[in-house]
Parts: sequence; C-alpha cells; structure tokens
Amino acid sequence: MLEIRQLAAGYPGGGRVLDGLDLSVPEGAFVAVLGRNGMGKTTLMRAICGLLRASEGTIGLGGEDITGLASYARAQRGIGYVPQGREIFGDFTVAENLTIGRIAKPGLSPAVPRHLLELFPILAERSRQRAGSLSGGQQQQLAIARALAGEPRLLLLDEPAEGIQPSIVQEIAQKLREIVDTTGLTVLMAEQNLAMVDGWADSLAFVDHGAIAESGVAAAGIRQDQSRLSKYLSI
Amino acid sequence: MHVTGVEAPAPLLKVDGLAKRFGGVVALSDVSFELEEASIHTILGPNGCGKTTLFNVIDGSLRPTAGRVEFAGQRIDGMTAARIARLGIARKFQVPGVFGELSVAQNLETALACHGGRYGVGALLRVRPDAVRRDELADLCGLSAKLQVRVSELAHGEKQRLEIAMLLAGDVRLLMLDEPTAGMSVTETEAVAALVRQLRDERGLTVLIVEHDLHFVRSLAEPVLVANEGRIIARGDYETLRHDPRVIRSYLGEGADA
Amino acid sequence: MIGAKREGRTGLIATGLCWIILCGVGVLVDDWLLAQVAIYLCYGIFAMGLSLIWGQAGILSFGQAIFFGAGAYGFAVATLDMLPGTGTGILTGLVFAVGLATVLAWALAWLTFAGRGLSGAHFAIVTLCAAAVVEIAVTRSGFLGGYNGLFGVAPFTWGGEMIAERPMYYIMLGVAFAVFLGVTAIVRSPYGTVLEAIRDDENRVAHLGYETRRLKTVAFVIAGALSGLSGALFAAQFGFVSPSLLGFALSTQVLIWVAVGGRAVPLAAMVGALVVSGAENTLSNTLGDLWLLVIGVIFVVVVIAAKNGLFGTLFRLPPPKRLRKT
Amino acid sequence: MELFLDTLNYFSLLMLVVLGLVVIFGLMNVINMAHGEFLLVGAYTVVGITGAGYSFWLALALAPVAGAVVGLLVEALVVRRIYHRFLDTILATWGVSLILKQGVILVFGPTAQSVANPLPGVMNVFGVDYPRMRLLIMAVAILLTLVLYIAMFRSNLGLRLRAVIANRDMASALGLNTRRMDMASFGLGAALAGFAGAIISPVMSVDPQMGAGFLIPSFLSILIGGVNSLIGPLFGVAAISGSSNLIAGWLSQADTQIIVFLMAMVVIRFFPEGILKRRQK
Amino acid sequence: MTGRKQNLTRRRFFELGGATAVASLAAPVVAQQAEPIRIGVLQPFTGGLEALGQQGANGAELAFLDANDAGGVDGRMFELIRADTATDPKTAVERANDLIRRQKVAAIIGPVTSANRDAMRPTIERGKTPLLYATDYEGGVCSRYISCYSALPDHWVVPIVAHAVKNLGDSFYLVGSDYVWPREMNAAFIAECDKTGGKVVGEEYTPWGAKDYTATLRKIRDSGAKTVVISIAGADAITFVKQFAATGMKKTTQVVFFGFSENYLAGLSDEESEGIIAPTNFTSSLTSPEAEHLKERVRARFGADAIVSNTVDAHWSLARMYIEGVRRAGGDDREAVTDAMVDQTLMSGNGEVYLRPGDRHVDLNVLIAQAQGGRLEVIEELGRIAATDQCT
Repeated sequence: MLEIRQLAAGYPGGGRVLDGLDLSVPEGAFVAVLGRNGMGKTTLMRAICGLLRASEGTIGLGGEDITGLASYARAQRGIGYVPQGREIFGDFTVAENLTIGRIAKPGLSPAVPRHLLELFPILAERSRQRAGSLSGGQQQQLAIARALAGEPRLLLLDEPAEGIQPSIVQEIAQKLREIVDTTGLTVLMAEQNLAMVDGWADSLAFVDHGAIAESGVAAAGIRQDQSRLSKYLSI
Repeated sequence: MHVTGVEAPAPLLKVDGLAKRFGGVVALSDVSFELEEASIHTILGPNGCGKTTLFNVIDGSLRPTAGRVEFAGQRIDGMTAARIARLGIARKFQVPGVFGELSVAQNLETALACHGGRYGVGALLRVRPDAVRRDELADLCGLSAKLQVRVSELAHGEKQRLEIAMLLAGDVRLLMLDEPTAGMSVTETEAVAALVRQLRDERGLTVLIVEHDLHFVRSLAEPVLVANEGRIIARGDYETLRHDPRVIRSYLGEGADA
Repeated sequence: MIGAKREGRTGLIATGLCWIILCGVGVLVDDWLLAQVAIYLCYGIFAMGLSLIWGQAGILSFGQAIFFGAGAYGFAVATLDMLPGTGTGILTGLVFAVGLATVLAWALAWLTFAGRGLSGAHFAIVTLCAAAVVEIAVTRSGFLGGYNGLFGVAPFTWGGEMIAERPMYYIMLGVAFAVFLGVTAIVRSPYGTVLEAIRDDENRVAHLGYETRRLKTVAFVIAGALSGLSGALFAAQFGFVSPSLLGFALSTQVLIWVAVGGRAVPLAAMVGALVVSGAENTLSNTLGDLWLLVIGVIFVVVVIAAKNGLFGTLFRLPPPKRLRKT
Repeated sequence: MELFLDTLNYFSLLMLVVLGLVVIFGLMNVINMAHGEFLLVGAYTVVGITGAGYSFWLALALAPVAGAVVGLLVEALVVRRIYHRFLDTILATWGVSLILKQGVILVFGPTAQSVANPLPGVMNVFGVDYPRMRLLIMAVAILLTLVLYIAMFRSNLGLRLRAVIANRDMASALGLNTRRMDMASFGLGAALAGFAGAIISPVMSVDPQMGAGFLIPSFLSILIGGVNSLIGPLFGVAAISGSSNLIAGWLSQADTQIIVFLMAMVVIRFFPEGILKRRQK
Repeated sequence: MTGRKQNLTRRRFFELGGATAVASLAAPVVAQQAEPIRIGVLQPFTGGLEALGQQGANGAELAFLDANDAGGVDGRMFELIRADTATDPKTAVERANDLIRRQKVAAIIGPVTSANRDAMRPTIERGKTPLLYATDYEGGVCSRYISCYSALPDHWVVPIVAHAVKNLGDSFYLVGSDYVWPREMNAAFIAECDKTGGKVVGEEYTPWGAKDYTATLRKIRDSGAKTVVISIAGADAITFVKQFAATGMKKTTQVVFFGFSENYLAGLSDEESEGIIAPTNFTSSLTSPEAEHLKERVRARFGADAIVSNTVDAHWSLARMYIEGVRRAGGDDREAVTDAMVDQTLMSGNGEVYLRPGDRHVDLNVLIAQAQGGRLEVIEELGRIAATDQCT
C-alpha cells in the first residue's frame, strides 16, 4: 500500500530530519513506527501526508507515485491523517468536525456513516457539543473518527496515545485493531506508548536518526524485548 | 564550587498546587515539588504528560489556572516572561529558541548584551559585549568557525548547542531544559548529561530537565520526578523508580509488570 | 564567508561613494535643483527614521507622518511666535519641534505597546487610523490654520540674511549625514542587534530577560524624533505647513520610499526617498496620470520580489568589528 | 424610529463593504487594502453599462462578476506570491489599490460620474418617509448578510471555508483543496465588494476616491469585532455605525469621525482580539 | 541673467575643481530676440480636482494659443509649460519653484485651492513672478504679484442672501466642507443675514470623503430650514445632493450651492440637480455674443464636448489680461508687466470686467443661475459688482 524509498525531508533551515528512509507497508497491515523523540517520527508522518515536502526520494501509494502532490491531493487519494496534538476544530461542534472529515473529499455524501458513530458512541452522544470542550481522550477519538469519515485507504496516526489515560489508550488501540480487521484499512502509526502497540499492531519499525533501523519486528511481546527498547526507546 | 554537601538549603524553586486547563483538556492538575539550590532534577514522563506546559507556566509564557510558583522566596507566577528571565531562570525550548535571521555572533550577542543586568537601551548602546566571553561560548557550542553564518543555515544540532550557549551567557540560577537530547544518539546524550553535571558542579546551577529518554536519566544519575497525566506521581532516584510499578505502567502501558 | 566579506566591502565602497556624490552634487548642480535635493534630504532623514523601526525592529507604522507633521507644525508654531515665551528663534523652534514629535511618539507607543500591546496588522491599522484622526483634528483647528495651514514660516538665517541654496544644501547634507551616522550606529550597536532579534521573534527576546516593550518604545520614539526633525527642516525650507504633512498620504509615501530603497539599510532607505521623489518630480510632468500607475507597479513588484529593495544589497555594510572573530 | 432607520442605513452600507473584507481576511489572513478599489470596479461597471444605455439592474448583476475577475487577477498576480508574508500583503495590496485607482482614472477620467437613481421617491415605513433606494440597499445588505452567514454556518461549503480559517494545514490534510479555496474566497470577497460598489453607486458620487472613505471604518469594524471571527465584524459594524449616527446627532460630522475613530482605537487597544473574545493567557 | 552671474560667484566659493565644466553649464545659450515668453500652467491634473485643473488649463491655453495664432506679442510667441500640483500644497510649491527658477517662466497661471495658493505665495513673492489666480475664493489676498479673477463673498453672498430672502424663504441651514473657503463664505452669509433679517438655523462642516450624510440631512429637516446652503467641495457635494434628493426633501427645501457649475451637472441626474440655485460669473447657457464667442473658441480648440464653465472663462479672461499687460509693457519683464496689466477693462465671456490696480482683484458680472433640465439657466443678472478692497 505504502512504499517509501530513500526519503529525505526536513524543515527550512533546520537541516535534514529524515535521510534515506525506506519503509514499506503492505495493504491491510497495522504497522507502528517506534523511536525516541527527535528521531523523525512526526516528520515522517508529515512527509507522507504532504504537509512537508520531501527533498529527495519517493513516496508511493497503492502503486502511484504521490511524492509531488499537495496534501489535499494525497488525502483525496486515500490518506487519512491524525496529527500529533489531535488538531480538532475546537470551535466547531463534534458533528461538524466529523462532517468536515467527510465533505473534504469530493464524491462522498455529507452524512456521517452510522458504523462510525457506533464505533465511537461518545461522539454520537456529544455531537452538538463544542469539540474544544471534550476531554483529551475524547478529542483523540474525534480526530480518528474525523480521519475515518473520509474513508481513507491508509490511516496515519501520530502518537495517538499522547496525553491520554491508559484505559482510553487501550480502548482506542482496540478500536483501531477492530477497524483493520473488519475493513482491511492499512494503518501506519508513530508511537512511543507501548500499550498502544503491544498486542495490537502487526509489526513494528524502529526509526533512528532519520532512517528506519529495523522493520518487520513482531509487535507482540515487545514490552519484554529489553534490548530493542533500550536501543531505540531508551527504556 | 561543589554545593551538594550543604545542609538542608532553602528551596530555590517551589511549585505548589499548580494546575492548567485548556478548554476541556487538563494539562496540569495539582503539581507540587521543590528544587534545592544546585541540584539537578529530571521530570520524566511520556509525551503529553504536561511537561512542556509546566515549563511554560514556570517561565511566564502561560498563567496557571491555579496554584503558585516561588523562586528564591519570591512569588513569580503572574510575572512577565522577561522579568522571570532576569531573576535568573533560563529555559531551553524544544524547538531551538534561536534567531534564524541573525548570525551566530548576533545571537550570542543578544544573549550576552544583557549579561550583568544591563537591559536598558542606554546600556545596550554603550556596552561592548565581552568578545572573549563570546568566543568562549562560541567554542563551547562548537561554532567559532561559523560566527558570521545566518542561524537559519545551521544544522539542527548546531542550533541546539547554540541555544544552550546563549542560555549560559546570562546570570542563570535555574536552567530549564526541555528535552535536550531529542534527536541525539546515545553518545551525544551522555555528553549532554556530563555537561549538565559540569554546569552544576562548576557554576552551582540548578537544573530542571524534562526528558523521556531513560538512558539519559540513568546516565545523569540524579533525582527524578515522574509525571503522568498532569501530575507528579513519584519522586526518587532512577534505580528505585525503575522498579516502581506506577512508573513502569506510565511507560510501558497498562498490564505491564516487568 | 568570502562572499559575505566581499559584499561588505562593496557596501562600504558604495556607501562612501554615495556620500561623495552627494557632496559633489552641491558643486555641480544649479541652485534650483539643489534646493530640491535639499528638500529630498529632509525626506531622506524621515525615511531613515522609518527604516529604524520598520527595517530593524519590524514595526510597520502607517502613521509616521504624524511625527513629521508634528515637527513641521511645532517648528512653525514656535517660530511664528504663536506660543507665549518661545520667541522666534530657529533653535528654540527646532527643539520644540523635535520635542513635540518625541512626546507624541512616546504617547502613541505607550498607547499601543503597553500591556499586552498591539503588533503586526493591528499596529499598522491603528497607526493608520491615528494619522487620519490627527489630520482631521488639525484641519478642524483654527489655531493651526485649518485646512490651509500656516504660512510664512521663517527660513534659516545667518546674520539676519536668509541662507542661500548652496550653503543650505550643505547644512542639510550635514544633518542627513549626522542622522545617517547616528542611525547606523544604533543599528550596528548591541541595541540594534536586539531590535533585529525582536523582529525575528519578540517572545524569545523576552525570555532572555529583555523588556521588549521598552526597547521597541525607545526605537519608536527615536524614529519619531527623527521624523520631527525632518519635518521642522522641511517647514523651514518650504515656508508653510498644512494638514497634508501629517496625514495618511505622506505616511504611505514614506513607506514607498523606504520599501523601494531598502527597509533594513538606513542609507538605502534615504536613497530610496531621494530617487523616488526625484523621479516623481521629473516623471509626473511627462507621464501625468501614468506616473502613479507606474509607481504603484514598481512598489508592488519590489514588495513581492525584492525584500531588500533596490539598494538594500548595494549599501549593506560589513558586520561590525566586534561581531567578527577576535 | 428614524434614528433607527438612519443607523440601519449606515450599518447596511458598511456591512456591504465589510462582508467581502471578512471573507478575504478571515480565510487568507490577508489585509486587503485594495478593497475600497474593488468597490470602484463595481461602481464603474455600473457607470459603463448604464452609460451604454443598458439598465441599472443588468449592471448590478454584472458588477460582482467584474469584481471577481479583478479579484482573481490580483490573487494570481500578487497575493498568491506573498500570502505567507503577512505584513507585506498589506503593502502589496495597498500598491494594488494605487494601480486600480489610477487605472480607473485613465479609463473613465478623474471626474465624478453620475448613476441615475433607479428607485427615486420615498416610501412610508413605520410612519417615516424614507428614500426607496436606501430601503432597497438596507434590505439587500441585511439579506446578503443573512444569506452569507447562514451559508457559513449551515452549509457544507461554509463548513469547508470555516475549516480552512480554523486550521489551514489540517484542512488540507483532510483533503480540502486550499489553493482553490483561496482563489474562491478572494474572488468571492472581490465579487461582494463589486456588488456593494454597484448598489451604493446611485446614492453617492462615483469618483476614483470613492473607496478611500470606507477603508478606515471597515478595518476598524473588523478589528473591533475580532480578526479571526466571522460573527465579530457584525458587532464591529454595528458599533461603528451606531456610535457614528448617535454622535452625529449632536456634533458635526467631522467631530463625529474623530471621536468614533478614537473610541475604536481605544477599544482595539484594550481588546486586541475583539470585543467578543475574552482576554486569555 | 543676473541670477546666473550670482551662481557663478557663489559657485566659486564651493568649487572643488572642474571649473570649466561648471562654466560651460552656466553659459547663456539663446539670443534675446526670438526667445518665447514662457508661461507656467500650474493646475491640479491629478489628486482630486482634476476636472477643474483641466478646465483652467484649457481656458489659459486658449488665450495664449489664440495670441500666438495672431502673431504673438511684438513677434514673441508664448510657450506654455504645464505642471501638476497634484492638488497638494507641498507639490504645488515644488512645481512653482521649478517653473520660476528652472523654467524661468514670466508668469504662472493657477492653482485651484486656496491652500495651494497660500502655500505658493512666499515662493511667488521671492521669485517676483506674477501669479494669475482665477478661482473663486474667500478673499483677503493682497500681494503685488498675485492677480485674482475670483468671485469673493461680496460677489456671491450679498446678492444670494437678498435673492433667497425674497424668493426662497428666510431660514437657512449652512453645510460646508471642513476648510477655509466654506467657513468664510458662511461667516459672510451669517453677517449678511443679520443685516437683511434672514435666519441661520444651523451650520455644519463635514470631513473630506464623507459617504453618508443621513445624520446631517435629519438635522436639516428637523431644523425646519427653508433653504439649505451648500459649500461642500468636489465629489462629496455630489454625494450630498444625491442623498438630499433621495429623501424627497426637495419639495419643501430649496438648495443654494456655492461653486455649483457645469462640472457638477455631469455627476448628477437631471432630477437630482433640478432647482439648485447658484451664484456664478458665467454659465454655458448664456447666449450673449461674448459668451457665444467663448464657447465657439473653446469648441474649436478642444472639441465639441469640452465643458465651457465659469473656470474656463475666468482663466481665459485673466490670461488675456496678462497678454494685454505684456503688450502694454512692451515685453515680458515681470515687474513691468505687473505694473502694466492692472487698471484694464476687458470683455470676458460674460460682459466687461475690470482689473483694479489697488488690490489686483477683478470686478465681475454676477449671475444667479438655476439648474433646469440638466442645464444651468440664468434667472437673474446682477451686473458688475465691485468687492471691497482686499488690501484693507
């Protein structure tokens, strides 16, 4: 589904954050990218969704080269993005947040599909409420639901567990797993919180200094893998 | 000047019942701790536990929703960022707080010019900042060959080092570092730890570090405050805390019991 | 590095040449043109003041003419003996003019910077509005001559005789040179560096312990005082003052001069004022309505494509010695 | 009652002008100093078309088109290149205003032009005889404002626009073509200005300086209301027009202007985020 | 030439070398005999009053070009140099300086506003160059070098008050732009009302660029004034009249409009302008032989559409007075022409006018005109009126 070759990217004047990164995510897989802060996880996510231009390398989505496309064009080709810090529209209602996720894509009806609301009942319950008044965990669910409303082929999540209660983390991870299993959605998630990964993701990739150091590692049992945790996460 | 042996010194920084909310999101809830003079503390916690918000409240970028902050016996919450900085609190930002449009030399000068409390325009017009000190700082951050280079053209690591050098230019008593090792390799991390200890030992600085890198915390071997979900959940030294189930849970997630 | 050094050296040479040429102009050019250039030098001083706050500190003011006009009116009111106790002395007039502009600049800075303060677009629009208010208020004021303004402002005299064009030109050139030295010294001092840092990121400067508000206020007041000085010199040479000297139109004109010349380099700003107003003088007669269209297009193109203006790169000086390696 | 109508009248004039400004400012964060000249485009469209013998109503229909065309040109040639340089957009659009004004002078000449009043006579409303053209302008302004706000807050198109205003990057990452929406918003803003210029042309002199008088009151309205708010400017316009009309009841117009501008400056000074937003830190 | 000699001596003071180049620059170039007489036409061609500037220039140029066609004065032709004040006093002074000192003009005709004229006055007097000012103003100019072909308050206000009190009703509301001319006109108006028993019930000044006169109109109606007296200038006046007409107040309230001319008719529909009463010195609807002559000359030179207004007539007449002065003085010497041009009577577009030697103002023939069907028709001819001496 996603093929990244020799990707290099960075911020204006900030040097390269990603350098020669290769990553391949098969269709229907749930892959987590792990790494310490500053190693390039967020940069990778932004480069894939197009908010950051790649200076070198290519990004392929479902066989199509999307490297040169603007972010909205990539979204229209099936990338859904849940950014770090969630970035929901705080002044909009919950329902509006979901609708915008839907109508941003041409060709989708504005009505939010029922299964999505069933998946996140709290959102249906609070649909008239200002999104900014939700708790952090609820906002995270909203951000995911907003991305899913656009019916993506590939879902990118950037540290979805950040700042969220452990019980909710479990709930969110479980839901993601469920979606992957039932719909065949491909998920690429940048994370540090192992509770979000262990037992839920299919495989792991470790990012270190702007490149993938190791990939295809089984997610199950990663919490016991002291050598990798120490090497890549400093735990 | 090694001060670690001094008996029960009055706390330099005292944080009491600090809370900060953004709409429905609770970033800090009831944070309390004290830092003794010339100590090093690390606040450890996963991303999103409120570490950066805590720094923003202490350095005056944000006003707390509740609670108080005292520095050297003086209440500082509610003061402007500039005034807090002049009291001797320097803060390193996660994104390097350097001036991209200015040269390295100008960046260092901006930090140096106010050295010795000379902040007024008259002083700034008269003062000729200490060039020797400037070059020392440039050496310290390894940028003496790049004095004329615009900072926006530097690499990320160079900016990080430049920012630390700029913070050290003034009369700092409390140094706050926000993830100083983000993006660094293990050896670089250890070098930062050594630098921090050196600063404490040689200059008597009090250092507060926000970090989530356990390697760094271990190599620093200093007291740790563990934060999660907007509060401090544990305090102690690293070796003790690494076996504390609350800490393990906050790092490895629910259900982990290694 | 080498490129930067060479750029500095050409900047130094160009700056020197520019002043030599201006000295030479005083010898080579006829009286009429000389009187014109002397007036343009007033604009040049005005432009250098603006370049200090806009180019250096990044404060976009749409109301600088308030201070130019305050200087002009201040000088006129004082030398026309309209105030008790000032007499008609030129020097008193100058002091009063600069003082008035300084006080007004300080008041406006206090109003806009104090507390959380205004910046960016808010500041631009509030100053624009202030210029409009001042212009209307002065037009309403009978004491200040209303719409027609005040006439018969005394020219500069020496031993009872009016100073002729050529010496007057050199006096103006001397004042402009002094202002250039002063502004350049400020720009190149540590204070200038801090102002530049404020332009880049005011918040970070505050975190280093600076009261950025005060630093900005001082820069704004200096710029205001320079505007007042140029206004007073203008009034003395022109012999009259009117509300158009302190309104929106002149405020935006000076922005054009500085933008076209180069906002970050004082001499470039001054040359911008000389060149644009000189071109306006020669071209407005031949091009008529087209002239304003042309200047509009040039302005837009410079803003979009040349942030340093037409002369900013040419007159950029090498960095001060203290910023080079010891 | 009449005071109310008079206030409503100025409110309507200003609201017509401000609507387009709000769209451009809110969406693209561009302070469009050429907005007054977009009014000129609309007004001179009416002059040209009625001058050629066609009806005012046809001209009124075509004016927004003319405004949009000019707006899109300005967007493509100028604003697109610098819209990340916020302060420079102020300067560049101000340069554009010079160009447009001078262009109008070259084409139509500098003198005031006449647009015949298509609805002469007065009508009795609430016991007051009021000019029919003014009543039409009020009705149109209120209707247009309502339609625009309903579209903004109740339609999906409005939701898209608001999403771009709220968070440009995120809107783009969700799939919204922000590039096209920039063009659309600039075009819409200019079209609204063109329409406003056209409909007010019968009640005032149509001359090249016509836009200038609206510049300051309309920007003050927006700042008073709050720059990143869609509802705010409504209150800003109400504040400016209401206070203008009340004060003008017992002072001369020139004094009124000074007082209203000063009051607005003070309000902006103490509520830089607009009167609707509480100060928060 | 004396000026140039002085240049040389002063130049020697500042000489840093290159003396030959300087000398050649300053060398006199032209032989005396064929030299044309240079006239500066200093008018607002941009900046808001372009229409008046263009008409003023037309009037002046008509006079000088006709003189050239007739062989000039003693074989010397007039050369016209246009300069633009941009309706801005600062620019006006710069241009006046340019004309006097660089172009060495023998006289300047213009500008339009009092603000520009007053600003230029020191320059004119220092340059000892005649200024021909042909716009109506508030009075008070007394200078050897400034000759005024202008309607003063004495010309307009006194007769119009008498006319209004008799025909329009005796209570007035005065609305003017916020500058000197309206204030002086209104002050004269109030003084005249005090004498004749008229009543001024309101006086108000509006800022430049006002867009909405609703509040003012409300005040006018509430005041019960039978006549509103307008001294608003430029495009704002059109806005005012349009909004006034739309309220339907015309049925009950008359309009007297100072400075109303053919220019405003173009900006108003016939219904809107209908009935406006204005004092003037010339209107294109005059049919006297001299008026027909002027109209015919203007159209011959500037096309059938050219507006023939008060402004055109004033500039044309005053320029011809200057030409007569040159003829009398036998050359373009500024002092000689200044002395020679006064005390002459000349046929303007509206009867004979007289340039007084004392204050250098012109006694004019005043008309009261009314807008009727898009034309400015004469309703009363008051004959030649001599204003009080402006120098006392």
